[in-house]
Amino acid sequence: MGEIDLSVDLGRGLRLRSPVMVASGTFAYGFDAPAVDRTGLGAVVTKGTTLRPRHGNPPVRIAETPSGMLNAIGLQNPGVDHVVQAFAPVWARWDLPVIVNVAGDAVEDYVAIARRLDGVPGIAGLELNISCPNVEAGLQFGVDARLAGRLTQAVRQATSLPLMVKLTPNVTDLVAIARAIADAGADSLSAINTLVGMKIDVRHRRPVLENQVGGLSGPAIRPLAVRAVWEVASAVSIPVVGVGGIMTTEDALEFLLAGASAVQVGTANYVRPQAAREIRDGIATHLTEHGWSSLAALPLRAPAHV
Amino acid sequence: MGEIDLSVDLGRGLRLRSPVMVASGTFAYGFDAPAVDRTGLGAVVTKGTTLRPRHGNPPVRIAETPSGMLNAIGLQNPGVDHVVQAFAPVWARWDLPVIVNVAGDAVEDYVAIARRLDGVPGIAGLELNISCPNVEAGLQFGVDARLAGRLTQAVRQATSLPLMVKLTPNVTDLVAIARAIADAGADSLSAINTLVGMKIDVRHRRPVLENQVGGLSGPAIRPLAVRAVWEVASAVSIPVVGVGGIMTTEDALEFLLAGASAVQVGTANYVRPQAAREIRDGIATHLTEHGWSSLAALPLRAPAHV
Amino acid sequence: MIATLQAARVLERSTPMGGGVELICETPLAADVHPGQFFQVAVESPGALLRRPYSAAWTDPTRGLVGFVFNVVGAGSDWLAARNAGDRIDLLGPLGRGFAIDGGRPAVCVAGGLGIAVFIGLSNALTGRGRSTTILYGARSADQLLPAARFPKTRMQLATDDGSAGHHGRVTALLSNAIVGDADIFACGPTPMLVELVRWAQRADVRLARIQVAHETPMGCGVGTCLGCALPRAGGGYMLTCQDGPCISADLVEWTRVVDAFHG
Amino acid sequence: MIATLQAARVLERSTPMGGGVELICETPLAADVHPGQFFQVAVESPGALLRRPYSAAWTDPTRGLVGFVFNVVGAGSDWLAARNAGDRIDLLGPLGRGFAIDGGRPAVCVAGGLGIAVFIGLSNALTGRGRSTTILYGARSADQLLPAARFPKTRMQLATDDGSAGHHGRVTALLSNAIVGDADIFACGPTPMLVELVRWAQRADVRLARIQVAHETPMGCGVGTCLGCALPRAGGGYMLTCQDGPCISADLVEWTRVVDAFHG
Ligand SMILES: Cc1cc2nc3c(=O)[nH]c(=O)nc-3n(C[C@H](O)[C@H](O)[C@H](O)COP(=O)(O)OP(=O)(O)OC[C@H]3O[C@@H](n4cnc5c(N)ncnc54)[C@H](O)[C@@H]3O)c2cc1C
Ligand SMILES: Cc1cc2nc3c(=O)[nH]c(=O)nc-3n(C[C@H](O)[C@H](O)[C@H](O)COP(=O)(O)OP(=O)(O)OC[C@H]3O[C@@H](n4cnc5c(N)ncnc54)[C@H](O)[C@@H]3O)c2cc1C
Ligand SMILES: Cc1cc2nc3c(=O)[nH]c(=O)nc-3n(C[C@H](O)[C@H](O)[C@H](O)COP(=O)(O)O)c2cc1C
Ligand SMILES: Cc1cc2nc3c(=O)[nH]c(=O)nc-3n(C[C@H](O)[C@H](O)[C@H](O)COP(=O)(O)O)c2cc1C
Ligand code: FES
Ligand code: FES
Repeated sequence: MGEIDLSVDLGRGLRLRSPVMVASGTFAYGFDAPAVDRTGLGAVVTKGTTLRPRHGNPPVRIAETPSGMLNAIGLQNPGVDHVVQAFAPVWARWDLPVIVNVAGDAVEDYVAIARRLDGVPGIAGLELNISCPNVEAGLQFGVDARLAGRLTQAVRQATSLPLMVKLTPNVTDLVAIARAIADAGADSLSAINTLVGMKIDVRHRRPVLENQVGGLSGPAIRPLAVRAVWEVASAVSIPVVGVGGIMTTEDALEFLLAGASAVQVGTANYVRPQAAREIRDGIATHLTEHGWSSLAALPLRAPAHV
Repeated sequence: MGEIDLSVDLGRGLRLRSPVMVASGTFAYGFDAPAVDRTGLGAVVTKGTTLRPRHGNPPVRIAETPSGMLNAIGLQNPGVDHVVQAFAPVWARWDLPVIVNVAGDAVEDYVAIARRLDGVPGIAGLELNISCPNVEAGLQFGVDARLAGRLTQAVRQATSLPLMVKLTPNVTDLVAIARAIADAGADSLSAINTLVGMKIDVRHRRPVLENQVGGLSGPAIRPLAVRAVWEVASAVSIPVVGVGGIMTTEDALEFLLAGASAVQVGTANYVRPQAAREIRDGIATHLTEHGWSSLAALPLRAPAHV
Repeated sequence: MIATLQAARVLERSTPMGGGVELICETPLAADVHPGQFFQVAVESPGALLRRPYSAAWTDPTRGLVGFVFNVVGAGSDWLAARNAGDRIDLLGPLGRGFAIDGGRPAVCVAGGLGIAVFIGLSNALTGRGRSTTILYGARSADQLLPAARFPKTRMQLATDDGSAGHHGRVTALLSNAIVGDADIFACGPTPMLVELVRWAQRADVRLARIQVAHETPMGCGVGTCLGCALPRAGGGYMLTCQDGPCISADLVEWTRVVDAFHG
Repeated sequence: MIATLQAARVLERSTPMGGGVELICETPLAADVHPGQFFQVAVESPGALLRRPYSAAWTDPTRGLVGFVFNVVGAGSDWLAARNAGDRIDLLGPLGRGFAIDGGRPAVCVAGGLGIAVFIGLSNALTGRGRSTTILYGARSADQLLPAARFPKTRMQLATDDGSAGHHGRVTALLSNAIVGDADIFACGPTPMLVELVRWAQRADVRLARIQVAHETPMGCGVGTCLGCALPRAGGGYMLTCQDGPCISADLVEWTRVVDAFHG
């Protein structure tokens, strides 16, 4: 049989060689990657980036929970100017798309960042983090269909870059929000961000995280993420990127079967730095074993966007 | 030091000897309990009971996920008449409160069940399951503050039994819903029910559950449940019962520290049939070791209802 | 139910056939087991939360032994297969209903794959009662067959998918020749095998009430509290595999609604 | 960073002191380790998802050995403590910055509890460079002390919480007498001990730039990608323990904002 085609089209010219990206916040800005072969990745999604630099939350910032972890990093990042000046020129020399994850407290923040990143060589696309549960205001866009749509539209007008919007699962009606974002002109959706959780240190009688609550990621949330993708992918006509608890090839395939066009690997990077590459190879093997030549054979239901 | 007082007052005369109950759907109607010493329990909460008998969903009904399990039982139960006629008379002879978990598709269902159970010897209280994610209509009350309040009020008027209302975490604003339910006259709240999740059998290319989606329980959801209790307990002035992923004494203490007045043990019963009793004993030991004589010493924040 | 919770000590671990592991455990619970009953075995693997159901393949009540025979298909069985002599495992049981073994008619046992496990004990009980016993036994290949020596006093007919032993094909192809007269039929194996057996019986005009099947499905609790192990009941609704089964008369089941819970 | 991912073979497991386990591992990574650096060790316990950070207590680059010394505090260390000779463990490293060990001034090492681990390698490196080396070492009780024989050519002063060896009290009580002149100070132990050391230095007018501490905090990645291991930076913001540390000059840290990440 012929070559396996693992490429994925996420719209507006964002074409990935592999369906396996590394998720925002789990690969920094792509530079600190010991033991990783970056060339195996579909894309790097960067840490959430804000208009001005942010120090982030005081420690303790992370805690382990059953099959998961909580984080309350608080969007520590060097700000968009540093990204443009120091990082983008390096990315421009990589043979790998870099998608900048964008966060803000107000529509104007997002718009300003999108403008600043528009047309900058080395930046392949934006992922809007409208769901970061750690910064008080971060929740507001992601949980309200109208607001999410308005934000998407404003950013859409500010940039010609491919625009992925990341859904938060901390909502009653994910599908309504997904539809509003798709209608407002997003090129793709990613689902899901972390769920808000809490851990208490019984011995010392206090929340483990200084921020009290944090975002839950890891295998624990995978069933919730798969269900989110399953429902969203059949409701919108743009590609959906699955993220949440992917540790192995089989996990990634669950998402692709559920209707995801691609996946992001997050927490797994901490455990196995080569996870994303291994999963990419595993997907290729799976396709070969079934005699399929592309990812199109995978979904259980016909995707809404075909 | 004196005797440890593990008793808990859940309002309207519902006083438990121990703060550890068994959760709905994980102990059937209290009868099938090999290897269990029922006398160690604070209360038995029964399987969700509907007006008419229900067959439940076709198999496969359960699946394991990382540190959790999905279920889509579909409220299989013998109906309220059978409960009153066959079960209640036996419960009346037990030295242990039995709380009937009530489910329905419409306000009238809940009201009719509440009326039917009112004053029946052997029934110590009701827990309203307004959050069962498996029956299509089951979601509607639990995710809308106004509807949840209306339902609570209607049931409140139909019965003089102690009324616990069980929150679903599948919502954007849990606190608003909790407040509405408390304002409508509930005596206590339990949090949380399962989260909607999905698992796909990659090899056989189909959802594992015949119902496609199911409710996620077990340790995986504990951080979400602890956070729910933490937020709700400080917002309402009625007792909150913590449930979600409690396997050990330490897990239960997390909830009591977060502000829960009592806890329910669910999935753990399947793994260690004596879990609830062991946890009760563990809490007693914890209090003794700290020189405390009652549960009142535990919460990290003063409860809203004191 | 007299089921209890007990730590059992592993006395011996062996691999009686290709792809099969046998654990012999010491436990006083052995005395209470009826052939076809099962235990909920606690596993401490990262990948497993719930207990796993395993039939008591055989028991030796006087020495207080229970044998389990199983294959590795996932995290739970992988963990169990790594137990060695001296290790302790935590058993809840015996649970459910075993096979009804009284009566004097000839017995024909139909075993597919690891389903053979339960017939070690059952065939013993049947022949011990003086019942003429035939075992029809199918597996992938000859090396995956549990040796016939484990089934003294029984007649055995084999089938393998690759033809390396006995009939080349499915075990159900042996039914027509082996089942004559009014034999009682006992079956344990993958759900598709059970379904095929039932279809054959319907075609061959063999009353389903003469067939007892051991039904396998994922189990939450094993004790009737989770309602996770539903088995469609003839006439509507569901039975619980862990209480009404796992060994159940085939006429009580609505076979058209039976799904292969393991998607095998 | 030259850190890589490698399966290391456990050569030996021992318990060099009460409550302490030592694993000696064979790995070519040994040659790249600087004293004070750490590895992210993968654990396969049901209770652990993330890797766990462990300092290389010592290395033998010629034989390709790395020693880890640790105690059991939770699921990860429990799993690690159950490894035996012949088992494989998966190491990512060496990671972070070790101690700056050049210079000729006398060295005083301050160790609390398992913090002693890192001084096996460090004291060797210091004395190997001809530096006069004193170790102040505190533990709960005499039986929990790593034997002094592990620290040849060093002077050792002990303190125990119960007075069963050396000074009865905290190791920080030994500071005033032991640190004279312009010694370089190296510290590893619980965060409260580090904080006490810094307070003492401020009182005693010892420049913080003369103190290097090994900072411990829960780690997500160990490689700078999760930003989970924040350490307050003097002047504002945060450093990353896994990149800017774990061994770090005390004057770079804003100690008033340092929390005991383990709530010890
Ligand atoms: C009453 C009863 C008695 C049983 N007795 C035995 C026995 O004596 N010996 C024995 O080997 N097994 C027996 N089983 C099956 C056994 O319980 C499962 O194989 C076991 O639970 C698998 O656990 P796991 O964690 O290893 O695999 P999981 O991780 O739970 O499953 C791994 C994969 O294997 C598949 N799978 C699991 N079980 C089966 C199965 N039975 N058939 C086909 N595919 C399966 C799953 O769908 C999944 O794809 C019995 C089951 C029941 C209900
Ligand atoms: C750079 C670095 C190097 C380290 N080197 C060593 C070493 O050489 N030897 C060694 O024994 N440990 C060392 N540690 C600490 C070690 O990483 C932790 O003890 C380990 O991660 C605990 O994992 P666990 O799963 O066993 O416990 P967890 O389940 O993660 O924690 C169990 C309990 O122990 C507490 N705890 C965990 N770690 C510590 C700690 N360090 N101090 C106090 N309480 C703690 C937790 O708060 C929790 O209450 C080092 C840590 C860092 C950051
Ligand atoms: C430490 C950490 C930091 C994260 N930071 C961000 C972020 O800045 N922006 C964002 O959109 N998502 C962030 N995420 C969420 C992940 O991108 C991902 O959506 C989530 O972790 C679920 O995937 P996983 O289970 O594979 O980790 C972060 C996750 C972790 C664990
Ligand atoms: C198999 C199963 C059936 C359940 N049935 C019900 C039910 O009928 N009514 C209800 O309110 N909750 C039901 N629940 C939810 C539990 O009562 C509990 O809220 C949930 O499982 C979280 O707790 P746990 O993690 O301790 O199991 C069920 C849970 C399981 C696992
Ligand atoms: S396995 Fe739980 S009811 Fe049968
Ligand atoms: S541990 Fe992840 S950045 Fe330091």
